[in-house]
Amino acid sequence: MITFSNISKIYENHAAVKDINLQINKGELVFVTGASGAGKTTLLKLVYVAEKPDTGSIVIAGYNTSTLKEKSIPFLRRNIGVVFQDFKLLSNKTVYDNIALALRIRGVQEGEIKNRVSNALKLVNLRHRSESYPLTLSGGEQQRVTIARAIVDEPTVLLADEPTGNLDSGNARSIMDIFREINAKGTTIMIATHNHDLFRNTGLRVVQLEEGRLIGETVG
Amino acid sequence: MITFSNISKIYENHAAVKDINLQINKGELVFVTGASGAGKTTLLKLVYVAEKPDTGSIVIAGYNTSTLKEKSIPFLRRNIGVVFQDFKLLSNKTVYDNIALALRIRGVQEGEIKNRVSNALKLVNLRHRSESYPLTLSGGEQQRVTIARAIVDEPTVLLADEPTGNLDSGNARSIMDIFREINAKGTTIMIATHNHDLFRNTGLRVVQLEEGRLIGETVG
Amino acid sequence: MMYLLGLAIKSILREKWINLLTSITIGFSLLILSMTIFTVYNIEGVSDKLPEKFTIMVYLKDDLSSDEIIKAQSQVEGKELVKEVLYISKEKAFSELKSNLKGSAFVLEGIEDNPLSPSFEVKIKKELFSVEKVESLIDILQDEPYVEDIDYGRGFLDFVHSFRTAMRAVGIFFTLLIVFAIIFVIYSTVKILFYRRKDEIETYKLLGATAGFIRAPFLIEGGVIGFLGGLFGIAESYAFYYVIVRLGHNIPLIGFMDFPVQFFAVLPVVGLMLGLFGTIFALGRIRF
Amino acid sequence: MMYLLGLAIKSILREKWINLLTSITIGFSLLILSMTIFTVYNIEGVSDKLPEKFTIMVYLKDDLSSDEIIKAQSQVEGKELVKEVLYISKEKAFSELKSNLKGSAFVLEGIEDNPLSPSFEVKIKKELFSVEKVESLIDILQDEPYVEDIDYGRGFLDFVHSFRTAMRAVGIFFTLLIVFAIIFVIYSTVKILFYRRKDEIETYKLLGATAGFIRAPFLIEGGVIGFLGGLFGIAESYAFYYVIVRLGHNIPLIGFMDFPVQFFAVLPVVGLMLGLFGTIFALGRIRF
Ligand SMILES: Nc1ncnc2c1ncn2[C@@H]1O[C@H](COP(=O)(O)OP(=O)(O)OP(=O)(O)O)[C@@H](O)[C@H]1O
Ligand SMILES: Nc1ncnc2c1ncn2[C@@H]1O[C@H](COP(=O)(O)OP(=O)(O)OP(=O)(O)O)[C@@H](O)[C@H]1O
Ligand SMILES: [Mg+2]
Ligand SMILES: [Mg+2]
Repeated sequence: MITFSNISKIYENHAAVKDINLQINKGELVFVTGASGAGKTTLLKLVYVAEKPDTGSIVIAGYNTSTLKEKSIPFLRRNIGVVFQDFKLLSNKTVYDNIALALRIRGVQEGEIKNRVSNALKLVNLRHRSESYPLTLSGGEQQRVTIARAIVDEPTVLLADEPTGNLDSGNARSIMDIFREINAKGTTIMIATHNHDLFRNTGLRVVQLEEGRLIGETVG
Repeated sequence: MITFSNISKIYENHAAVKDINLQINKGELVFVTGASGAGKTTLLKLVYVAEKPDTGSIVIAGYNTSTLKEKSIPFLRRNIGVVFQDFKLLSNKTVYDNIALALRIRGVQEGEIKNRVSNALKLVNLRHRSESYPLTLSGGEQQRVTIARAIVDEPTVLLADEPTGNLDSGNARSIMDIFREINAKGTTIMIATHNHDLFRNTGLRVVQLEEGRLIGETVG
Repeated sequence: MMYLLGLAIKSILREKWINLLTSITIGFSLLILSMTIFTVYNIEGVSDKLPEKFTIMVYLKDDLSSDEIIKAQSQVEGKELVKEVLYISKEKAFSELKSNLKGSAFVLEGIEDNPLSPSFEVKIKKELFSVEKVESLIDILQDEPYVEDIDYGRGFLDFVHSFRTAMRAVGIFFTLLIVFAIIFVIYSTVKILFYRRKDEIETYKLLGATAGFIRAPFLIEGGVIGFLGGLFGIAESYAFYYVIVRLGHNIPLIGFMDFPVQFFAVLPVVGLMLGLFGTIFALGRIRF
Repeated sequence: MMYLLGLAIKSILREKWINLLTSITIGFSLLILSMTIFTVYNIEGVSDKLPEKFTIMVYLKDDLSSDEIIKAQSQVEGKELVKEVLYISKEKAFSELKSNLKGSAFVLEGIEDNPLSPSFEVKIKKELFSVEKVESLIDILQDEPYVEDIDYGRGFLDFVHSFRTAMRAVGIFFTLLIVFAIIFVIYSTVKILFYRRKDEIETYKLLGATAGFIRAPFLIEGGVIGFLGGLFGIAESYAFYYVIVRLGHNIPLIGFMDFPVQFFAVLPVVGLMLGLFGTIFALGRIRF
């Protein structure tokens, strides 16, 4: 599904990600771990084409992101749900509208949007806050809204960047349950996290980064 | 040092914090824990007067925050260092200027600012990024800048809200070391966190919140 | 589509300060445009009325018979440009001179022999009036055998002509200046709104929005701002007209000025077009 | 302090679009102000020159001796308002009438007995000229025994008077309007900048900044915007003047118009003051 070949990304003569070779198959759930600044976020950004690699190529579902026409980028992104590390919620829209936006952009009808958004909100346990604005939510609540937005369109690929950084262990567990359920339905998932509890004893692939390099792969 | 008496904070007929009675002594280090939305952040906001309580009173170093003159609020805040859960870094200023701002506001001379900022950056291991802008930093790096800003003026009170949410265990441990060191020098510290690893086996006070209420106090 | 419209309206209300500011600026610019049109229009209007007052005095030879005079009159009347020809006999000219001298008319009392010439007072057709045509007519008349002399306001005619030309040039200059100013103002406003929502737009892109989806609300907003600017322009123009006509009521020249309402009715449409134009410029190409 | 100045300068550069827009708007407003001052100034100038052309004709009784005439002349010359008195004898008046009649002067040929009156041509002191004073002078002269009749341009005088008053009123009206417009424009600009930096300011407050620390950069910014607006205003005013004088070179009335440079030199200062004023309004009270 996603193939990284010889990927490097260099910022101001400092490599955020270097010589990465990685193959993620359709329907897999893979963890990416590493210390602060190891390159986890950068690796995910390369997948949803927020950055382009300086060397190497990434192929997603047959499309090479480096040679993709600019006009096609929106359509590639519509197949990828992203839980951003910094949430990227729009503070002038309610929780409902923030999540609905992902569907409106895709041209989904309002009637259907209503159903899907309320389902997503139920999953993350925030149905009662649908009319609140992001800045009136607690950190963990905001994070869960971001997660709801990422999964609301049942994407082919889900990228989750530190999705439980602001969540207590109870909430973290229920989010992981949601991810595994979506994964079971066929969505390919990459989760970047420093929280070892998330993958401990899951039997899933864990990719380790250190200063931008892939230094090993274990099973959680 | 900080006394909460019968504190409640109600948002839109929903209590974020309710009937809290809590006494924190000078030089103590206290953890506040609880699930997402339990009221940890709200409790800290009441201390640095970003919110005012609906009932009860908070007395800090002899000053009651409810009766404090508006003009005095900045001067109270200058004694309190805060690690904000959402960082609150200014994206148009470099890391250096973000940290220096805390000192410039206090009227510290530029020469002294230079020394103090570079010491703070050294503590959080980010001296090499001092000229970078926040948006070019990884999540964990941003969090460490926020911590550096909070401690740069050696405040009387330090409030840290989920200070390790974006940090791997190694970095988290070194931040905790810094906090304990500052604490040893006399700073009173409150840390809000859902990360039990932070206080496990520390022998420090841990206050537990649930839906805004104080439901117990243990020793970590 | 409904959603994008809603977005635009919300955005206009949210950014009401800057939008108000921009609309008022545009309104101001359009006011200057109005003032320019107003001035040029009135000058054209005044100089269009000139032909009614403009007459050519054709002094005839003293020794013409009445037959010759009648023939000459119908010949002059036959010219394309001529509206009417009034024959003034020697006697009539003398009595007119008397009445012009008014209080000093007694100076003429001793005179028996009328020393004046008969003449034609020639009026020009208003709709055909032009300085060039009038001058060529005079050249032709000059050569007629029955003509002694021709008198007309040559300097005046030249003045009107050059004044009109100058005012037209100033008018075009100001109009162009203002059109550019408005486009620039809308351009920079949209640019500001765009920069201001940079983060928001970034998020839109990352969620898979196409360029059209991002552009639409801005285009609507730019159009609405321009349109509102046009409405402001009308309001300000009316206010200006009101002040001028009210305060200038008893001042000659200003009293009979005219207000070309039909020009100003198109200001909102002009604003709308310029708004869209400026927005397209400001948005430029959207990169992903 | 140096730091706050630096902040303000950075902010001005960062928000260059909106600042440019605002400065240009202010410049535009000041241009209208200039045009108003320009017009009023020139009308005052033209009407100040009127007294030089303004004369009162005092017709004397026909039967005065030369002694009486000399006495009368020195009496009129003694009036405060009078600059000079020119005696025009019957004979001189007659020859002037002749030359005025020009081609038709032969009508006077038979007249032996000069029917005209002698008169004084009274010129008024320019610096004391006012419609009211002139009228009271005429009232006094009317009652003198040697005066037959007095002739002066009453209607003209009234017209000039009311026109001047009207233009002054329009001038004051426009000036006030523009002052308010500029304050409003700066108010809304600073409001925009303020809203735009809301989060930033929130952070400042949480870090312990005082109201003064937060306000200072905005005040500097507002002042600079106003000042720049003033510079734009000067530039635009000169451009306007240039266009008017250039294109209006061969148009009478416009050719001799004057440009009060000293007025326009203060525009930047005016802009600065209005900028600070608008900013203070916009910032209002800062709450913690
Ligand atoms: N836009 C950028 N410009 C310059 N440097 C950047 C940029 N983005 C990231 N970096 C740097 O690249 C390195 C990797 O960043 P990245 O965000 O991928 O780390 P991470 O593994 O996600 O860390 P964290 O766990 O702290 O979020 C960091 O040192 C970071 O400072
Ligand atoms: N400004 C506000 N307006 C309305 N509700 C608010 C506001 N701020 C907080 N709340 C609500 O109050 C409750 C407590 O919020 P708080 O931020 O204190 O939680 P928290 O313990 O910090 O949670 P987290 O671990 O997720 O950060 C939450 O339900 C939140 O939605
Ligand atoms: Mg990251
Ligand atoms: Mg919180």
